[in-house]
Amino acid sequence: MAEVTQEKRTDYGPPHYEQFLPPIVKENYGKWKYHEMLKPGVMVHVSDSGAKLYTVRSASGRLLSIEKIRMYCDLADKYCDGYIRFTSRHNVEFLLTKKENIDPLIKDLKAMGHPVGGIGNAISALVHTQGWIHCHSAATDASGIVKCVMDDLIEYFEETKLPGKLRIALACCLNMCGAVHCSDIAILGIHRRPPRTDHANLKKVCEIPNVSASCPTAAIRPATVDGFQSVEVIEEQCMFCANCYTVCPAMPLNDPLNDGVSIWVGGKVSNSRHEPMFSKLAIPYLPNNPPRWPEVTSAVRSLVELWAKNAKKYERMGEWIERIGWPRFFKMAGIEFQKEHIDDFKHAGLTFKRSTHLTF
Amino acid sequence: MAEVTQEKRTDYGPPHYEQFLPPIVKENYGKWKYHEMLKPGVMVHVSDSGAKLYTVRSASGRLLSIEKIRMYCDLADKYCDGYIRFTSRHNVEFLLTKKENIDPLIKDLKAMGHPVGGIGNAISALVHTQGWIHCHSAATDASGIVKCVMDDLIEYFEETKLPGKLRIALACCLNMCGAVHCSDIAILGIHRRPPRTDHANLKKVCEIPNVSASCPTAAIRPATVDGFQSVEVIEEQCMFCANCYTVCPAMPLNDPLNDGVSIWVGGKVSNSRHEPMFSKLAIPYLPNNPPRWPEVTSAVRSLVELWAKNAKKYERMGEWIERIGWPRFFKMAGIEFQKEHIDDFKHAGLTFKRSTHLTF
Amino acid sequence: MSDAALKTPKLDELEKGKWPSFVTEIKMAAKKSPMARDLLGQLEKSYRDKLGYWKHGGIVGVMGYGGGVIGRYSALPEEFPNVSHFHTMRINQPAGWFYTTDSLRKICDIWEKRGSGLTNMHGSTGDIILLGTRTDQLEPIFSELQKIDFDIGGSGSDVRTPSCCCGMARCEWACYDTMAACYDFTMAYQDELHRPAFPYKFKFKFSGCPNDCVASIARADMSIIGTWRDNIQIDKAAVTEYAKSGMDIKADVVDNCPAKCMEWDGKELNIENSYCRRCMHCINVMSKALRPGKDRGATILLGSKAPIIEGAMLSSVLIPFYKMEPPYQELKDIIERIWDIWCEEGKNRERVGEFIQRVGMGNFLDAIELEPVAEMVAHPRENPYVFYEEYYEEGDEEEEKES
Amino acid sequence: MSDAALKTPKLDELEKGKWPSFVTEIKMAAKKSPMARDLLGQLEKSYRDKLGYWKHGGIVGVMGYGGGVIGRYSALPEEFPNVSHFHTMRINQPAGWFYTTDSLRKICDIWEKRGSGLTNMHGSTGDIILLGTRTDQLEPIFSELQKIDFDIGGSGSDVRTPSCCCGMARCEWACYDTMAACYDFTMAYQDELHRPAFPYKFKFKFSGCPNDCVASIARADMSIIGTWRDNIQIDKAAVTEYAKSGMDIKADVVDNCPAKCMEWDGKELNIENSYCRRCMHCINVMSKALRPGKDRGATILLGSKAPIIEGAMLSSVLIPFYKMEPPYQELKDIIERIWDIWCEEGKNRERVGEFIQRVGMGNFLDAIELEPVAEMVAHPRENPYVFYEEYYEEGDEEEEKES
Ligand code: SRM
Ligand code: SRM
Ligand code: SRM
Ligand code: SRM
Ligand code: SF4
Ligand code: SF4
Ligand code: SF4
Ligand code: SF4
Ligand code: SF4
Ligand code: SF4
Ligand code: SF4
Ligand code: SF4
Repeated sequence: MAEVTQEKRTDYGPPHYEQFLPPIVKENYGKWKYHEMLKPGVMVHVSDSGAKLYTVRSASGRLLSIEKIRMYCDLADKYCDGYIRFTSRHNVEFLLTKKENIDPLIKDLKAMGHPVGGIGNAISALVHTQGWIHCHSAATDASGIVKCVMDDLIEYFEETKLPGKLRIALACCLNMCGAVHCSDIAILGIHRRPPRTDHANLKKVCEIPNVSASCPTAAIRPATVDGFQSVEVIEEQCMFCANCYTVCPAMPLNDPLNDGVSIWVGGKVSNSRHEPMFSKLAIPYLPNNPPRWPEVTSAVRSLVELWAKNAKKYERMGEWIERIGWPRFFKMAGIEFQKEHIDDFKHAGLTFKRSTHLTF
Repeated sequence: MAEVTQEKRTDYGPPHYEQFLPPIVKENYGKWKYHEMLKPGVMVHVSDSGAKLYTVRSASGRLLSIEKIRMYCDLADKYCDGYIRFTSRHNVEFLLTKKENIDPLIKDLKAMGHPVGGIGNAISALVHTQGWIHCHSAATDASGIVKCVMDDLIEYFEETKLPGKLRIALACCLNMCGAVHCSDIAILGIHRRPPRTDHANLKKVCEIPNVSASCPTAAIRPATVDGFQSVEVIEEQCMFCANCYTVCPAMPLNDPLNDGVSIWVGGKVSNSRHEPMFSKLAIPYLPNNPPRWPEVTSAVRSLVELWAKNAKKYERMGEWIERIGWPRFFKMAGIEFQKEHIDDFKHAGLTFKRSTHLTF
Repeated sequence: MSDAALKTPKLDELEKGKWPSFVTEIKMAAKKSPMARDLLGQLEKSYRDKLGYWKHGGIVGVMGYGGGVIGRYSALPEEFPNVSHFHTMRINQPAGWFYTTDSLRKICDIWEKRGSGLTNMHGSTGDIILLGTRTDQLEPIFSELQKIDFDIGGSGSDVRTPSCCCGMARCEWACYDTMAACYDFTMAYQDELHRPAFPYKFKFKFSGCPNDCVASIARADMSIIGTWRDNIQIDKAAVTEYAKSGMDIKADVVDNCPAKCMEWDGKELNIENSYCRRCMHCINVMSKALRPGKDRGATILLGSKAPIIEGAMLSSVLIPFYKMEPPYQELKDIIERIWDIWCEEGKNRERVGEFIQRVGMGNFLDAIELEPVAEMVAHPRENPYVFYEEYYEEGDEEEEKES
Repeated sequence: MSDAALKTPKLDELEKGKWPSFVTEIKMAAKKSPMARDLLGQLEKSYRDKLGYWKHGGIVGVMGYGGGVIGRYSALPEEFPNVSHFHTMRINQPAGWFYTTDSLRKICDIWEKRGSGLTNMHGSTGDIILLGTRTDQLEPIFSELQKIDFDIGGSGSDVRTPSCCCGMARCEWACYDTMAACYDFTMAYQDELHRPAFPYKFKFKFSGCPNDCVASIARADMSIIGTWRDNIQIDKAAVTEYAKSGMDIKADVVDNCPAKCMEWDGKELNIENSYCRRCMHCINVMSKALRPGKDRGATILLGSKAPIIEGAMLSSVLIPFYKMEPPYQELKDIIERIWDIWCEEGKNRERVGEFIQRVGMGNFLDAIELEPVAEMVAHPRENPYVFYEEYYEEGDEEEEKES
C-alpha cells in the first residue's frame, strides 16, 4: 500500500537543504563575518562567534563516474563528517572544522588526480556543456577542449598569480548552454555551413511554415526539391545559428570540414567595479583539431598571459581592454581585425566607434 | 557683354576666406601657441612669435536686421580695421590687436544692447531654428523661447561661474535642425496629436504609397474616406514624428492644444574627457505658453542650477549625471519618472538597467 | 562492439595532463557499464571524424511530468547498441549544492543499477545530470528517486530548476537567505516546473550579493541579487589595520570605486553612501573592515538569456529593492502577472526578455501593474518617439483631457 | 494690414530683458520693409494662437541650381499680403565665418533692395540665411550676389554647405587647416552642392581638433576632426609654472584623463602616450604646457544625423588617421566611392549613416574598398551571427576553399 502511494508521488521537489548542512554551518548560518585565503584553494571563513570554517576547493572534470563520486564521499567521510558540496563552477568543496585536516585532505585529493585551487585571483574550472558526449547540436566537443585548456593553464588554477579573477567558459553551439556570453574568455563552437536539408524526409518530421519562421534572417522558404515538398535555404543569408535545426531535425548543420571554434573575450558577470559585460569576438575561427585542440589551447594561453602581464590589479579582462581600447588589444594580441569582427546584427550601429577617442 | 557672362556664372562657390582674415591672423596662421581668458567674454591668443590677438565675443539674437549688421560693421571698422567674424553658435566676435580697445568696444556693444560673454565656463548662445518665424513644421517658436531662456540665464553668459561649459540648444520639431540631440540641455518642440488628414485634397498633392511608406510605425494605410481616396492613421501607433507631414502637406500635425516642448539633458559633442553623448529625456512635456514660456524658462534654470551646484569642476551635465546615476538625478531634479522616459524604439532593450549598480 | 576491439588512441591522449580527465571517468564507469563503454567507442569515432553522432532528441519522460528528461539516441545504433538510447535525467539539486555523503551514495546506487554510471555534477542550470539511460529505465529510476526524496528538474518550456549561491551558509556578504528563497520558490512552482505550459523556458537564479556567484544576471529569466539600502558598515579600526599591513587603500580601493564616492586621506576612509552603487568592490577587498549595510534585501531583475534569437541579454532591473522575506508574496504576485501576460501574448519560443523588448517596457509594466521607476533604465530615452495615449480635442475643457 | 493697426502686445513682451531681442530686429527692419512688418503681424497672431501660419514649402529656385532656396508662403496671404511669398535664400558663408565689413555691407545692400531686410547670421548648417523674399526677386538677387562673389548654398538632397571651425586662424590646437579644407571641398563639390542627385542630404563639417567646435560628430554625414598620432608635446617648465600658480594637477588634469594614462608625482607630469585617447582634456586645461603632437592629421568619421527616422546618430570612425594634405585626393576618391554605392543602393531619404546600418558596415567597406580596422568599432561584435561567405565542400582540397 505504502509502496503504491510512493509510486504516485510527484512535485515533492528537491530535498530540503538543511539536512545537508554541516553543524558548523547551521550554527553560524548568516553570521559569517569575514574570510581569508590561507593558500591557493584554501580559505577560512570566520563567524561573528569566532567559529572558523575551512574550505578546500578541488577541481573535478564535472563529468563524474559514480566511482569518483564515491571516492569523494570517502574523503568527505574521513575529513568532513560526511558533508560535501559543489560550486556553481562545478568544483568540489570540502568544508573542514579542523585546520590540521587541510593538508592530509589535499594530499589525498592530489593522489586521486584532483588539483586544489581556483580561489581568489585564479582561473577556476570552466563552465561548459555536453559536446559530442551527449548533444545533437554540438559544433565541437566540450569536455575535451576543457581538459586541454586546463591542462595547459593548470598553474593558474593552482596558484594565485593573476591580477584578478579570470573566468573561462565553453559552449559547443550558439545555444550557449554554458552561458559563455559573459566570460572573460569564451570558447564557442560554431558552424559555418548552411543546413543541408534532408528534402526526402523534411515534410515527414517538420512543419514547413514553422521551419521557415524559425530563421531570423528569413533565409528559408518553402520549395519543392526533387519532387519533395521541402524548403530551400538562401545560403548567402545564412549565419549558421542552427535555429532551424533546433526546430527541425531534417536541417543539420554539423559538418566536420567547417565546424570549429571561436574565441570571445572581455565579459564579466559580477557587479564588482564595472557593470556586467558581454564577451566580444576576438578570434572568429579556429579549427576543430581533436584530441588536443592545440590552436585553441595556445590562443587561450596567449590571451591569459597578455592580460596577466598588462592588466592592473583587480582589472578583469574586459576592464583592461576597455581602458586600453580594442585597437590596442588587437595589436597587442597579434590578432588580425577582420570584417567578421564588425557587428552586423540588429543593434550593430551602436557598436561603431562614435568618437575620436583613439590610440595610435 | 561682360554683364551677360556674369549672369551665367554658376558654381563659383563662396568667396575665398583669405581676403577676410585680419593681417595679424594671416601672419600668425597656424602659429598660435596658447590662449587665456582675460575676463568674461574676452580672451587673448598668443602666437609663437609673441603676437597677441584679443577676442571680444558678443551675443546676437541670430535673427539680425541689416540695420544691426551695419551697426556691427561700424564697430568693426572703429575697433578692428574692418574685420569681424561669427561663431558656430551665432555669436559675433571682434578681433582686436590693441588691448586698449577692448573696454570701449564692450561699452559700445552694451549700449547697443548686446551682452559680452559666453567664453569659458559659461552658457553660450543657443543654437536654434526657425519656429513660427519661417517653418511650416514648428511645434513651438524658436527665437521666442531662446530669448526668454537667455534673459533668465544672462548671468551665466556674462560671468564664468559654472563648473564647465553648458550648451543649450533648441529645435522646434523632431527634424531637429538645431541638432539638439547632443546638448547639455535641449529644448525640443513636440507634437502630440496624430496628423489630421485633409482627405479631400490628399490625393491631389501626394502619392498615397509614399505617404504610407513614410510612417516608421506603419500607422498609415490607404483608405477611402468620405468618398475620397486617401489614407487612414491608426492613432495608437502614431508617435508624432511628422515624417508623413514632411512627405505630404495634407497631413498636418500642428495643433495649439497639444503641441509643446520637451526638455532633454546630458548630451555633449566634444571628445574632451567623456566621448560624445546624446541628450536624454528629462521632461516629457511643457505647454506652449507664449510670449514668455515661464514653465520652460524655469525648468531650464532649475536644471542649470542643480548641475552648477553639484557637478565637479569640468564635469559636463551628462558626465555629472553619469557619475551620480539617473535615479538620483530624477530625485534631485524633482522630476517624476514616467513611462514616457522609458525608451520603446528600436534599441530600447539596450537602455534598460542591466546591472545592480543602483543608489538608494 | 566487442570488448577486445575497444581501442581509443585519440581519447587516450586526454588522459594525459594534470586536469581531471573525463576520459578516465568514462573508462572507470566502462569497467562495469556497457553503456559507458559504447559511449567511449562512439566518442572515439567522433574524435576521429570531428562529428557528433547523436540523433536529434526525441520526447521521452516519466508519467505525470512533462519535462526533466532529455531524450537521446545514437546515430550509430548498430555499431554502438548500448547507447542506442542514451537519455539524460535532470535531478533537482538541493539548494546550494550541499550534500551528505549518504545522499550522494544513494544516487550513485540507483545510477549504477539503472544507468550508465556517468553524471555531471552539475549541469550548467544546476541540476544533477544523470547521463545516459534507456527509456524503459526512466520510470523505475523515478520511482527509486522518490524513495530517497530526490525529484526531477525542469526541461522544455517550463520553470527550470532554480539555483542559488551558498549565501548565508558560507558567505559573509549574503544580503538575504538565498538557499531558503531558492527552496521556497522551487517548491512554490513545482507544477510550473514539471508541466511545461509557457511560451518557452523560465529560469530563476538567486545570488546573495552583487558579486553574483551564480551568474544570475547573465542566465536567469528572473535574477534575484542581494543588496542593501542603507550605509556600508565600516569598522574604522580594521581599516587602519589594513593600512598598516601595507594595503594601498587609495590605489586598491578608492580609485577602483565606480561611483568615485570614497575618500581616503591616509587616516580615515569616508564613503558618500548616497552615491554608492553597491558594486561590492571595496567590501570585497576589505572584507574585515567593510560590510554591506543592515537594511538588506534584493534587486529583482528580469530577462537574461543566451543569444538565440534576438541576441544575448542581461537581466534588467524590475524592482530596485525588495525585502526578501518569506513568503515573498508580493514578488510571487508579480511573477504570476508576468507569466499571465507572457503566456497570453508571448510568441512560441519567445523568452520573457525578448517579449518585453517586443511589447515595450512601458506597456509591459502597465500589464503587470508596476509603476515605472528610474532605476529600471540605464538612462532615459534618447529618441523623441513617445507614444502619448491621449490628446485634447477642440472644445475639450482642459481638465477633461484624460481619456 | 494697415500701418496704424499694427499692435503686437505679445511680441512686445519679448523686447524686455537683457538678451538681444529678435522682435526688436524685426521692428527695426519693419521701419523700411513691409515684408518685415507683415511678418511681425503674422507672428503676433502665431503667438496669440500658438500656431505657425506657414504653408508647406513649395519648390522655387534660381536657374541652373536645384537647391539653395526654401520656398515659403503664408497661410494667411489676405491678412498678410507682404509675406504671401517669404522665401529663404541660403548663401554659402566664407569658411570660418570671417568677413570684412565691406562684404557684409554689400550683402545688406542687396537684401535691403530685394528682400525683407532680415537675416540669420547664420543658419544652423552654417549658411548666411536671407530670410524672406518673393519669387520674382530670386533671379535678380542671384545675379547681384554673383557680382559680389557670393554663391548660393545647398538644400534638398545634395551636398550641404560645408562649415568649419576657425582652426589655424585663431586657435592653437588646430591639427590641420580646417578653413583650407572646407574651402577646397566646397569648391570641389560645387556641382553636387547645387544639383541634388543623392538619395538625401550629405553634410561636411570640419573641426580642427577633438573639441569639435562645429559639432561635426553630431551633425555632419562626414565629420573631419583633427588629431595627432605621436606624443603630446610637453613643456615641463610650463607644467611647473601651473603647479606653482596653484593648479591642482592631480585633481584637475590627471584624475580627469579618460585613459588613466597620466601620472603626476608633484614634480613631473608623465603621459603614457600609447594609451592616450586624444581627448584634449589635459591640453585644454594646460594650454601653455601641453600641445597636440607634431604628426598631425584628422580622423574621418561618417554618418551622423538628426533622429528622423532611424533615431539620431553620431558619426563613426571611417579612417582613424588621415594626413589632411591638399588635394586630399585619397579621401576624395573614397568619398566618390561612398556616393556611388549610396546613390546606387540607398533608398530615397536614407542618409548615409542609415544606409550603412542597413547594409552592414562590413559590406559597406567591401563596396568602398576600404579594409576594416579595429578603430572603426567601439568593440567587436557581441553576437555570434557571423556571415561566412564560403565553406569547404567534401572533396575540396583545403587550399581550394576560397570561392
Ligand atoms: C563557491 C562560489 C559560490 C557557490 O555557491 O558556488 C563562490 C564563492 C565565493 N565568491 Fe564568487 N563564488 C562562486 C562563483 C562566482 C561567480 C560565478 C561564475 O564564475 O560563474 C562569479 C561571477 C564571475 C564573473 O564576474 O564573471 C563570482 C564572483 C565573485 C567576486 C567578484 C570578482 C570580480 O572582481 O569581478 C567576488 C569578490 C572577490 O573575489 O573579491 C567573489 C567572492 C567570493 C567569495 C570570497 C565569497 C565569500 O566570502 O565566501 C567566495 C570564495 C571566492 C573565490 O572562489 O575566490 N565571487 N563568483 C562559486 C565558486 C565557483 C568556483 O568553483 O570557482
Ligand atoms: C569660436 C568657436 C569656434 C568657431 O570657429 O566658431 C570656439 C572657440 C573655442 N573653443 Fe570651442 N568654440 C566654439 C564652439 C564649440 C562647440 C560647438 C557648439 O557649442 O555647438 C563645442 C562642443 C560643445 C559640446 O561639447 O557640446 C566646443 C567645445 C570646446 C571645448 C570642450 C569643452 C568640454 O569640456 O567639453 C573646448 C575646450 C575648453 O573649453 O577647455 C573648447 C575651446 C575653445 C577655444 C578655447 C579654443 C581656442 O583655443 O581658441 C576657443 C574659445 C573657447 C570658448 O568659447 O570658451 N571648445 N566649442 C565656437 C564658439 C561658439 C560660441 O559662440 O560659443
Ligand atoms: C545539459 C545542459 C548543458 C550542460 O552540459 O550543462 C544543456 C543542454 C541542452 N540545452 Fe541548454 N543546457 C543547459 C543549460 C543551459 C543554459 C545555462 C543555464 O541554464 O544557466 C543556457 C543559457 C541560459 C539561457 O537559458 O538562455 C542554455 C541555453 C539553451 C538554449 C538557448 C535558449 C535561448 O533562449 O537562447 C537552447 C535552445 C533551445 O531551448 O531550443 C538550449 C537547448 C539545450 C538542449 C536541450 C539541446 C536542444 O537543442 O534541444 C541541450 C541538451 C543537451 C543534451 O543532449 O544533454 N539550451 N542551456 C544544461 C542544463 C543542465 C541542467 O539542467 O543543469
Ligand atoms: C534653416 C535651418 C534651421 C535654422 O534656422 O538654422 C533648417 C531649416 C529646415 N530644415 Fe533642417 N535646417 C537647418 C539645419 C539643419 C540641421 C543642422 C545642421 O545642418 O548642422 C539638421 C540636423 C543635422 C542633420 O542634417 O541631420 C537639420 C535636420 C533637418 C531634417 C532631418 C534630417 C534627418 O535626416 O533626420 C529635416 C527634414 C527633411 O530633410 O525633410 C530638415 C528640414 C528642414 C526644412 C527644410 C523643413 C522641411 O521639412 O522641409 C526647414 C526649413 C525651415 C524654413 O522654412 O526656413 N532639417 N537641419 C538650418 C539650415 C540653415 C543653413 O543652411 O545654415
Ligand atoms: S551548447 Fe549547443 S551543443 Fe552544447 S549542449 Fe547546449 S545545445 Fe548542445
Ligand atoms: S542556420 Fe539560422 S540563419 Fe541559417 S538557415 Fe538555419 S535558421 Fe536560418
Ligand atoms: S526644427 Fe522642424 S520646425 Fe524647426 S526649422 Fe527645422 S524643420 Fe522647421
Ligand atoms: S506622425 Fe509619424 S508616426 Fe504618426 S502617422 Fe505620421 S509618420 Fe506615422
Ligand atoms: S553571491 Fe555574494 S553572497 Fe553569494 S556567495 Fe557570492 S559573494 Fe557570497
Ligand atoms: S560598494 Fe562600490 S560603489 Fe560603493 S563605495 Fe564601495 S567601491 Fe564604491
Ligand atoms: S575644434 Fe579645436 S581647433 Fe577648432 S576651434 Fe575648437 S579647439 Fe580650436
Ligand atoms: S589627451 Fe586626454 S586621454 Fe590623452 S593624456 Fe590628455 S587627458 Fe589623457
